[in-house]
Amino acid sequence: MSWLHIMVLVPFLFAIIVPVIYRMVTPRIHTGWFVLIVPSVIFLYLLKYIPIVSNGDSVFISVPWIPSFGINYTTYIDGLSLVFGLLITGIGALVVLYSIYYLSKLKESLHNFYIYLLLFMGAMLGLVFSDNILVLYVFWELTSISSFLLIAYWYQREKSRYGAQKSMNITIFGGLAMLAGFIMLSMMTETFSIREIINQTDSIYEHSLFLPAMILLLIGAFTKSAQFPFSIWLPDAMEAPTPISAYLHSATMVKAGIYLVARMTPIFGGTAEWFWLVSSAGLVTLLYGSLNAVKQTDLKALLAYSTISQLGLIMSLLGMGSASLYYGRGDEASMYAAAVLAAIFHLINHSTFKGSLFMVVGIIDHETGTRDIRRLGGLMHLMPISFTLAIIGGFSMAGLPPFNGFLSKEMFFTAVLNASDMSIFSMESLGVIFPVIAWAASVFTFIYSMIIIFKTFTGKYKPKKLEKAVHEAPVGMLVPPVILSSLVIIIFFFPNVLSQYILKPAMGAVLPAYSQPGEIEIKISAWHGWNAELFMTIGVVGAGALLYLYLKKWIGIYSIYPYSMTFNNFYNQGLGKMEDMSFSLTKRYMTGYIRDYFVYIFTFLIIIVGGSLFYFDGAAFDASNNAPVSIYEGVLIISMLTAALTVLFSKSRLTAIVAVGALGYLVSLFFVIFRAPDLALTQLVVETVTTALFLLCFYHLPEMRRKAERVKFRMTNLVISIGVGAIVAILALSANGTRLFKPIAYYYENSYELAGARNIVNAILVDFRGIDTMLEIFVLGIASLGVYTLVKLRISGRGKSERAK
Amino acid sequence: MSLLVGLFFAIGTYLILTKSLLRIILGTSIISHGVHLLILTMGGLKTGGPPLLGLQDLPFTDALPQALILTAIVINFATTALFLVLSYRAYKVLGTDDTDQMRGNHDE
Amino acid sequence: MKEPNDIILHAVIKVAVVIILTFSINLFFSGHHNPGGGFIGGLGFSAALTLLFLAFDIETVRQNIPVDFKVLTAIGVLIAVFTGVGGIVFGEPFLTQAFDYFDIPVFGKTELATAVLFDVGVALAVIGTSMSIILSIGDDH
Amino acid sequence: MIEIILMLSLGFLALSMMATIFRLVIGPTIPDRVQALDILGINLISAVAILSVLLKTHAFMEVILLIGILSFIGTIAFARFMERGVVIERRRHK
Amino acid sequence: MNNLIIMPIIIPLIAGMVMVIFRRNLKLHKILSLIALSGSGIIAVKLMGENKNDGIQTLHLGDWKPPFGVSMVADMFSSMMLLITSIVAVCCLLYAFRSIGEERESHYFYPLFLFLITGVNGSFITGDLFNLFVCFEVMLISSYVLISLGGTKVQLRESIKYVLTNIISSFLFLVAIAYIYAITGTLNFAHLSVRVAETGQSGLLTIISILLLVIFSLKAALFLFFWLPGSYSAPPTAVAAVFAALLTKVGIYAIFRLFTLVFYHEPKVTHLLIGILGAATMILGAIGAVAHWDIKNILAYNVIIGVGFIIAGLASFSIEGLTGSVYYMIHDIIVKALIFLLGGTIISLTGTGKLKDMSGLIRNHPYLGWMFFIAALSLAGIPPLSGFLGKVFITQGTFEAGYFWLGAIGLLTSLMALYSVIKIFMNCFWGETFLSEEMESGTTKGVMFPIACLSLLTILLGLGAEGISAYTQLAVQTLMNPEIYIQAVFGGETAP
Repeated sequence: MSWLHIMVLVPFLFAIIVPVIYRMVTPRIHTGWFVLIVPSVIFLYLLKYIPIVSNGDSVFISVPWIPSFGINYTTYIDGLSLVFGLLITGIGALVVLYSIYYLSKLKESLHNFYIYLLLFMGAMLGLVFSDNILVLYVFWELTSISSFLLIAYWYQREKSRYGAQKSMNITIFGGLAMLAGFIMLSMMTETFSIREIINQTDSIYEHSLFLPAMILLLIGAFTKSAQFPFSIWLPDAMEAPTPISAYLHSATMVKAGIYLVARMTPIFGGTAEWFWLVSSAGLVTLLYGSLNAVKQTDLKALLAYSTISQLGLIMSLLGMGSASLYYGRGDEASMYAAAVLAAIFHLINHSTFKGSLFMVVGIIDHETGTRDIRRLGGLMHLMPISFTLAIIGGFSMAGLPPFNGFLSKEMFFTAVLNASDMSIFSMESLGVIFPVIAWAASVFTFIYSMIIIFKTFTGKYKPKKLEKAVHEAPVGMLVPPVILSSLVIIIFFFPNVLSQYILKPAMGAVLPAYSQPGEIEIKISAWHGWNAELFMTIGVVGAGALLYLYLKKWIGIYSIYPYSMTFNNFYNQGLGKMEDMSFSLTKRYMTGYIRDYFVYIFTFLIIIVGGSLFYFDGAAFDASNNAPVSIYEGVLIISMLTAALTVLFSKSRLTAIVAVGALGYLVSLFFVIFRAPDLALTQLVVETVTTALFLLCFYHLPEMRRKAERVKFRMTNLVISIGVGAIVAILALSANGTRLFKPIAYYYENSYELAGARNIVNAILVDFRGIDTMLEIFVLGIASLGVYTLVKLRISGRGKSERAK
Repeated sequence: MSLLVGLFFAIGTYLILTKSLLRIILGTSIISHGVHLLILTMGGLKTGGPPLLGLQDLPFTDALPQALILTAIVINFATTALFLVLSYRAYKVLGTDDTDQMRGNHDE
Repeated sequence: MKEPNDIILHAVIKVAVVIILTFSINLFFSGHHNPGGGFIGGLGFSAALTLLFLAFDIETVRQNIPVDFKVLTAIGVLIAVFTGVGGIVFGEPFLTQAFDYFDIPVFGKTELATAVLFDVGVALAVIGTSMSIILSIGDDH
Repeated sequence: MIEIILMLSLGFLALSMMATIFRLVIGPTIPDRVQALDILGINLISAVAILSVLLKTHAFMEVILLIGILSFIGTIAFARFMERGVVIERRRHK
Repeated sequence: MNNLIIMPIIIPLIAGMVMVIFRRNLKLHKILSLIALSGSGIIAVKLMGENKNDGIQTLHLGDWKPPFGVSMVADMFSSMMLLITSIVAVCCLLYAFRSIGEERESHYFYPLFLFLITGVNGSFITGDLFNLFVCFEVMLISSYVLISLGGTKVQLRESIKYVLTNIISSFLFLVAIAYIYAITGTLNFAHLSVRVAETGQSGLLTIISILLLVIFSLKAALFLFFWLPGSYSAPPTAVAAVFAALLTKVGIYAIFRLFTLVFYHEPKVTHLLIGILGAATMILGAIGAVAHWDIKNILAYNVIIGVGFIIAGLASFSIEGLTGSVYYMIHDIIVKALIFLLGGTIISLTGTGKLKDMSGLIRNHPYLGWMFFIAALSLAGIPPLSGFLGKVFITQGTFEAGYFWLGAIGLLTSLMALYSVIKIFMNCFWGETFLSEEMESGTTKGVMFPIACLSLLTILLGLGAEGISAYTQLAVQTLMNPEIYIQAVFGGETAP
């Protein structure tokens, strides 16, 4: 176990002691201060890997977990996981700091909050550093669970619970799909290690499971990253406390899907299916998110949709970048490889500006008591710092200079333009869609960014609609967004530092061809001449500004689209319908009526066994083993049948009982004929006692009411009973005709020598199969206890028990 | 014999599928006879003398099925006794021997 | 209800019970070589007891035979199990029965088998069971 | 010769049994049925006895005795039941 | 020869009978039952050790040669089942100490509980078809008594259904035994296997194996589970938990034993049928679980889902699938007991099983709530809890057998299972708290310990799956290679 493993485990371990700390310090110090140590330490620790990784090296340390099945807790650090690790801990530290001021130390149950948070942090770190796909899956589900808990942090609220359940349903569904994909992957390659799978990539292209595995994995990734149409959980997840939204639902957890796609690109990338699935899902999501974001009135919902849209952007970049693998190396390969770089770059940028925006929205919520755009406005003068932060974040998101969003947006345009020129994967005809969608989505991105900034901070201040007197947030709450905003600007001015040390190693992890430094030269620059990208940006700004100004005129279009056609509605209706239908279905067959159950059981028996009889043609009649029937036996049989039929048709209890008794006696006579004296004895006595019991128990009951049952009822009974009888008889005849072996019973004929007994049956009972007899009297004993307790013990009603007499 | 057993099963099954608890129990009784006869049949019928050594020199019938039936009879007796008392109590407590009225509420 | 007059019944049954008891003991011991054995013997025994209960009433019989039949069942099962455990004690597999022939005065050459002990357990258990079932139900009315 | 007679008597016994069962089934009163059951027991005893002779075995002696005992007990139980309405009394003299 | 094997049967048996003799001394009952169950647990551990070192352990009762006497066989699979049975039984017993009430205690509750375990243990170790029937009956008749112990209306009503269903299935079992005896002339599993293999599994034998499958399906609640929801909701919590954990598993065990040891020659028919049944069971179970808003019902349907899922592993009939099944079975026994105990505790706290009538319990019972959460996750096979590995391997097994639909259904139903139990969690523990501690109709005092033990176990089994991997692999190896079993039973001699 190396330090690296311990670093992943530290959050979990710390989560265990959080309640203790909470109990010790609560009224005096905010628990968050202690928790803050964890991400900070890990962040600092991870920094030391930057030089290693930027040299093109990677770190691989394995600790056995379930080595028998090849499941090992393997940590693997390369550029990609390092980027994520830094994001998780870096943003994590800021979020913890922010939460210290956001959540009251007196009113909230902070220990729960921080336990969940640490759980999530650990899970996320484990996810990105894990090389074993099953271990990755373990952490993957843990993130879903901790997200569930965090969303429902205010569990008293109905909406929180709803959102939590929704996110859980969808992400766990995705997780299961991904698990299936992983299993297929390991079946193809006989290993659970991602690195080994990558080494075998060539051999699995032709495998029939290749495509299913890919699709299943992508379902997992798309659900986690809220790609269309699985995105519906993300807006509802905004019921979580804002620090959580900033952390999980914009910066880290939703990027786990991105991570997965990036991780799997070396395996699946370079194929048309992967290219199309990833990039088209990304583009559709990009458009869908940006379109929907514009119509939102809740600031967090707006940010949620913007997150969806941005995730789509990153996803599509990864998809386009995967084309690079098709070419391997060379100019074209590096052209598309730039898309991957852009994806990772935007990933970081998005974390910075979106994190900061979430925090600003949290501040607004905290200070005004609402996030509803319609009730906000004119906060510019009251909250100047927040306003500045919002401008930085918003402009960056809109893709304006001098903020980092501009750079990655430009690179995105480059990528789509490159993609549209592609000559593979049928892009010749369909490629033109890419830039169009990208541009349109960017326009809407611009619009909603403006809405965040200007609808809240400019316009008229509406104090009447607010519950509190508004003022600027405490310093502590402002520090984290300020740090993030400064990063937004710093990255704009020094993108190549980031590129050199972090982005390129990460790209190397996605595209193994570029895993060594110096393989490719991509320079990120703010100015690259009057090219198509720039014109696109200018167009975005122009069209966006126009549309924003006349927002009121066209916003009505949104209401045309009926709610009933949204996926959200499908989910809700589907869930409701599923419960209702399940209930009615279950109720239909689980009638609680024992006859129905027997009808099922016997019908099933007839169908299955009868069916297999037919299928195997197993009925084999062989009369040679059948004993001849003498007259006397014939009479006996007829008597027995008469008795049995009497039971069937008798109207009185007594007759029926007596007839069964008579039947029993006749059977014992049969035993005599078949040379079984012991049986005859036993049968006689048992029959007597049984009949006596019948009489004792049932004589005092009123006469049977023979209700005229419907013909259908009787016919069903008749058919089923004949079926059962026939099957038993046919099988008996066949079995009787197919005696394949000599029974083992010949052995017992030496019972006198072996067991000192002349009565073979008795010898078998007490000696050869003594255990049967032992257990048989045991059963008898239990039955007598049962009869006793049934008669004596009568606990009436529920709970409070009182003994009758 | 096999046919007889089949008939026993058919009659027993029919009884089990009726509504009256008593008839159901009687049905199980008849089936149990059927089962015992079946085991005996499957052991081979009338192929020898009683499984007692020293009586005669004939080959013996297969003694194992007889032992099995004995065990089965006893176990069946225990079960039937318990079931009888159970249904008797159920009749007393629930006030009916009609299984149709023993459905019970689903949400209980 | 008129006062019962059971003199004949009582007289007959007292004799019959003894006969049946003897017969059932015979059945029990003959079981090793002839039809019969623990189960039938036990049932016969309990049939005799049932006759007693029929002729007299539960309380009276209980006073004269102060046995808790459930305990009797338990003891019977335990005896059966312990004959098996005996095998373990002697390093044999569970339920290994032993038998041998001894010359006992009066009886002559007699076979003594642990299987008989096992059967005693069976018989006791059967007596206990059947009686406690009958009594439980009889008690209920 | 003896075999034929035995077979014949078996046949008669069977007929008798059928008749008894008929009585058992149609009743109409309980004493009728009890009687029938008792006769059935006796029939059984005879049948087993004849069968033993036929099979040349004394393995079924116990069976015969047992049937006798059971039928005895059964008759007494029924008699008691008809007299008192209860088979086993809890306590006779209060 | 190894007399240890019989111990798990006779220890609880003797202890229970001693308790019957000393009926009034309830303290003795408690102590003895604890000793007996832990004793059989220790023996199971010992057996596992011997299995690992010396292979399959056998005991030919009465020292009769294999096919003639009854053989008891403890292979790794059985021994593991024995151990896990003891563990779960001890936990439920501890729960019963605090919850079952003096009336039931003085009416032979503890002896009956032990007898139930006797039957279960017996079914796990017997090597003989008819003895399996007898052991089943021991188990069933104890369960009849336990389920009706108390004689409340619901109990009587549901136990009638339960008893009747099982009586029928027992009859059918005897019928099948008769057929098998007629055809093969033997009852010993190993001998059966030899003889079936010798002639090839003819059509008739396959039909009879299918008949046996139907019978065990009734017991295992595989597809024919109609009796289950009602009867598992009637008895007291501790009993319901043991039922949920063990009874269906015995049926499953029997299916495993037969279809890996004897009837393994026609997997394209029998095992496919098993798979279809498993799939149908999972689907119907999942539908039932989502449908209800009542704790007991939801949990009962979850038992059914579990059955279907374990069976899916057998259907695949591959090493992976069986490994998964073994893991999942162990997991399922533990977690089903756990969640039934939790559900029962909730019901005793709130006095109702209806989800809509409860809310916000977590404020006063955080530990209960979190353990329920863990149990719920574990139930659905969420990693790293105990169900995870089983789920992975069963899915892989079904995939490798080409039954992709089966694996997919398994995964989807596990999602639905999760949904149904999380529904309980959200409605019962979350939301506004309106039930103050004084208003509760029960308490959690004393019952938390067994629950905590089982929760811990499910976590440990997940994280420490490696710890038992050597054992599961051995178990699977035996299941996949009938020769090992046969060899052990006959001790090298050829079967007659």
